[in-house]
Amino acid sequence: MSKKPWIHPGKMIEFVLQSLFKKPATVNYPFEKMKMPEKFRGKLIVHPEKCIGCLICMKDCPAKAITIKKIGDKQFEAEIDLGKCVYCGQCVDSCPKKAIEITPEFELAQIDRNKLKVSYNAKPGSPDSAPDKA
Amino acid sequence: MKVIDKIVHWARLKSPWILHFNTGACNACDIEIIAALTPRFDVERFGVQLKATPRHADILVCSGPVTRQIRDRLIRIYEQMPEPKFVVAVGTCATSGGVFQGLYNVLGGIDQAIPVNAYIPGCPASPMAIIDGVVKLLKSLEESE
Amino acid sequence: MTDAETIKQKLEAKFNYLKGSVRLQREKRLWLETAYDKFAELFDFAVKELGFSFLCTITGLDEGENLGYIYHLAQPGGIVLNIKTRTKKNEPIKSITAYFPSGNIYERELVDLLGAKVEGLIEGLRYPLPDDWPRDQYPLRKDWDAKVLEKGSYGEMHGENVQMPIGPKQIKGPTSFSIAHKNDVTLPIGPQHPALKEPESFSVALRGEKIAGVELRLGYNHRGIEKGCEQRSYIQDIYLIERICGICSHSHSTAYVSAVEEIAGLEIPKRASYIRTIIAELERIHSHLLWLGVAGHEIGFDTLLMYSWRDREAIMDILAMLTGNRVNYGINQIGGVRRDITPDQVPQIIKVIETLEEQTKYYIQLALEEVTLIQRLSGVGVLSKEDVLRLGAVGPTARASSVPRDTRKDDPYAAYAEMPFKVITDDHNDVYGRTIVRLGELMESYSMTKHALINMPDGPISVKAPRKIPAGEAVSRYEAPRGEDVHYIKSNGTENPERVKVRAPTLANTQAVSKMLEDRYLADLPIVVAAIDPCFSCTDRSISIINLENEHEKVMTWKDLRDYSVEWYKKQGVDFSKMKRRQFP
Amino acid sequence: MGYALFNIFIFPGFLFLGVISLVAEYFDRKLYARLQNRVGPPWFQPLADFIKLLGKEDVVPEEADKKMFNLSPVFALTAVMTAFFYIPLWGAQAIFSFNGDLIVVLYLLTIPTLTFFLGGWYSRSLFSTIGAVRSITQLFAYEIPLFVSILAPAMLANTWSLSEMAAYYNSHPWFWLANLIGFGVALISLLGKLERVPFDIPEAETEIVAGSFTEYSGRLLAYFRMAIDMEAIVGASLLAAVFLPFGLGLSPVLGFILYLIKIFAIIALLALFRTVFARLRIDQMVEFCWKYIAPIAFFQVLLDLVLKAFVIR
Repeated sequence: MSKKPWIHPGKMIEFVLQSLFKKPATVNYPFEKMKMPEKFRGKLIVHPEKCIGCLICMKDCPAKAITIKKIGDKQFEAEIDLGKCVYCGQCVDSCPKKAIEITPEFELAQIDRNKLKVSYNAKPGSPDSAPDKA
Repeated sequence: MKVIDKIVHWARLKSPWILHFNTGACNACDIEIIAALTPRFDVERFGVQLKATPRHADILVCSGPVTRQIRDRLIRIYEQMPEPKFVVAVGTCATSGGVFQGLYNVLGGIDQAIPVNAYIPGCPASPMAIIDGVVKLLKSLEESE
Repeated sequence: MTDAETIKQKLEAKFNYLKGSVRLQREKRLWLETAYDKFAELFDFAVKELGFSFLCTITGLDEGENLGYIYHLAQPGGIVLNIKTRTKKNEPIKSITAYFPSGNIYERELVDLLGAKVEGLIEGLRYPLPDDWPRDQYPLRKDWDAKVLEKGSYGEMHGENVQMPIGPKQIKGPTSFSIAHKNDVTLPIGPQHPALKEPESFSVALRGEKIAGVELRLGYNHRGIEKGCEQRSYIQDIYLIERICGICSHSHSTAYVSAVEEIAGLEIPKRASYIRTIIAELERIHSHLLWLGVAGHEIGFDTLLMYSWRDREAIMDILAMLTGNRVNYGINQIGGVRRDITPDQVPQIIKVIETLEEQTKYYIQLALEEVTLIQRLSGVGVLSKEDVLRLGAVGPTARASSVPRDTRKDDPYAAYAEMPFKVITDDHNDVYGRTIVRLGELMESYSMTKHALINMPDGPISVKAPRKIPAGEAVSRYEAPRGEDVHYIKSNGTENPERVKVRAPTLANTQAVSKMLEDRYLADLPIVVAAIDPCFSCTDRSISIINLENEHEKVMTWKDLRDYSVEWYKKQGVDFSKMKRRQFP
Repeated sequence: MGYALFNIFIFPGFLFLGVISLVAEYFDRKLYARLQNRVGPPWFQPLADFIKLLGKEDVVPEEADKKMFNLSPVFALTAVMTAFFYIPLWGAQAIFSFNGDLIVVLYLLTIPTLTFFLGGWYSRSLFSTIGAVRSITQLFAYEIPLFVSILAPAMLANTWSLSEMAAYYNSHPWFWLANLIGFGVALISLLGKLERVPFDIPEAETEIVAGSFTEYSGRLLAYFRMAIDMEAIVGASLLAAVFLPFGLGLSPVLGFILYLIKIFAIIALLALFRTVFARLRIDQMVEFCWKYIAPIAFFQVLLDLVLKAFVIR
């Protein structure tokens, strides 16, 4: 840094003009879908039939986003509030039965608040009921 | 006057100027909001411009769980914005307080202080999620005309 | 015999009541306890003779009927001496601002959060609690609970000098009155201001374009995280501590986790500390590129913001691939890391780093040759070497005034002991120097990350950690992109920590901001504030008042301010007293 | 009579000026975005911004002086529009011309800066007061070099009327090359007048929010923004008329196209400056203008005097 380089104004002119001819670095997002890396932590999916009701996930969740309710013997209903969840994946790690799975889906914006509350319940009898989609 | 209203409505949807306000956030969402302006995402394609004063802005983009000290400034900023104004809560903290729920100095979510039109969860909400949220807000305004 | 032991010898030789009670918990960490009446002499000996020239922070503890204070003093060589002392709850303690001027923030915080009484602390605005917080409520006390606040939405607004009662009840007086001087204009900047990415408010007394005085009021970001940590388990705390600041989230979580591992006596595997170092350096790269863009934006050079943030996106993708999230990585857990770096990811990272290396070389060229950039940056925010030592500035702000203070070299953590890197310093002492230091550090981070990726040992990535951490305490220091970050953790054997104290780098640097702003132009305020790369969500505290004519700053209530300005205008011949004021409904 | 009305209102008058300034703003923002390697706004963006602002509620602060607050944008708009008639766009004849219309145009182009000052001062907010004061300090720095550099070609053509100047340079080809130095000075002063980046100190976004426009919103803000866009077109065509008076004899259609190329080249230059430079401080700007730009302008006058005295008998 000691030698004084020749200081001339507008140093960026060549660099800036080059990018006139290059394709802009913009991704045409909403029109072409953009995918996050496959192990990205996005929306959580709960498989209620694997849940044994040990409530470790409720204890470890830093944002109190997941609540497990008992709706029958050995049947549990999991409710995740996507507005409270911080997508840290701690519940995925501490669940002994691997009942919670994390997907890279990140487009969760909603206009009204309670659409963010997603619940997964295993109706008695049906092995894997489709979670009622938000 | 039907045509005039249609044109003004079209113009309102095509040039949503945003004002960014951080109400006590950890500034991850704020950096993602500004990252949405940079070349890779470039929200100027939708006419979005980051404006400096509430007088020029249409959409107030807030992040953060509204600490007690900033609650009044948030209300004052919201009041200073001229009509047809909307509020977008960016990030889990703005939606519900996120990990900071229950702390003594935090009110937990923007909707505790001002009415909110769109919620974008995510910690932080990535620039793509923010664009998706703004687009959903504009689409819902289009239908509700 | 390491020099920590020689210091221990010297201490025990000088003060015989300390015989055997000086604990060397790990190399470079000395713990000792003393009664408060002997504390002053011990503190003076440590600072003057033993050369502990840097005050990391002061931690306050609520120990039942008396208040405990821990003074963390550090040597340039990296040794930290923690002096513990305690007094009765209402017994005052003496301020140490004589030795360390930057200590007044830490002491004002003790006053506000713990109700300590500190003699010799200059009066000033409240910190870090909001203005309308009831005066006698101390949140960090064990017996305090949040029910008190339910009374009104913010508790009763009493108190003899509740200043500037903000909110609808505020009477709207003339906006351009002046506090400091007759012909000054007091300009409120913030908490909503385009230059500040975060809420903090400066009230700047201006004489024409020159800054006469700056009053910095923070606390907008104060969320009460330390109280929150005491109510959550160690596992939940990782995610709370990680979200103190969005840009340096890995710094806080690594410092917290390594302190807990030190208490629990866990030895984390080599590969885990290598992965932590790699993520730390990747975070430094993205943080410095981000700073370069913000600095460009502050001086109106938006092209630099656009290009540096376009390049930064490549690093964000790498981090999202490695850790699962662009920011707030959540890669740390007590006892190691949660995700491994697979061998096929390594070439991708190295390719991205090489392209970034070319781009950063171009930015260094640009910083040396672009005329308007140099004009706006050089000679601005000057901080001499003595000021850095006196005010305790850290990180690139200190290194740009040729003070080689870098925790990665002095007190290596994770795998930095085996990392070949040199500490970049510069002698410009101003914002231009800080730019050069940050760009230099970028180049160092690139080479360090490549080195770490290539010779990363194999093996497990984490060790099983107990849910209940045994009783103990530890101090951990980390070199965040903005400077040295100190965490103090005290555990009591249960699942929740007893005390978590975080001192963020920007807290140390904010003292220097007021020094740098002396008789600068208003146009320089954004770039000087941006030059310390403030992260006020880390800091959510700190207050500093400079009055160049050191006129004693009086604390005025809103009514006094209004009456003062009415008379002042009357002297100017304009009578405002009959002015109709619109009463809020 | 009808033709003059058509001239005033439709073709080279208000409607044309309005449309061309919106197109120029789009061209400027698109080029600025493309230079920063991003896509930039769609073609209708300036029109959408203008209509949206017209449709928004305009808030007048309680402490502001209502009359001045509302009138300043209108003054700015009218001043810029009237200045457009005296400038010969293509061909050597403007709509109106009389001896001395050059001085009238220069002063009409100064009025917008004064209205920024009045608007900012009377909106009583701190930021706009400081912005207003800054725009006046900046006015003194760039106005003198602009006047002097424009008067030099006028002296060479021995007339105070723009149209006669255009006729003179039309009959003496290659004489305008002597004024290229003046063209550089005028371009830099135009940067100051339009408050573009190296000199956008009065509305420095990161220091004083939006300068004198902080309190403006809705219709009034729309007028101010339109006034600045129009000022860009009028300034560019003034510079084109004074410093690049070649190809005036062509047919109206070709002349019109050449005129468009000239002003869009000037707008492109302004956009390039906006991309490449950082914003200067007010003291650096004033120092730069008086230390470098003013002497060069006076040198240009000297050059023209020498040319007039010795070279052209």
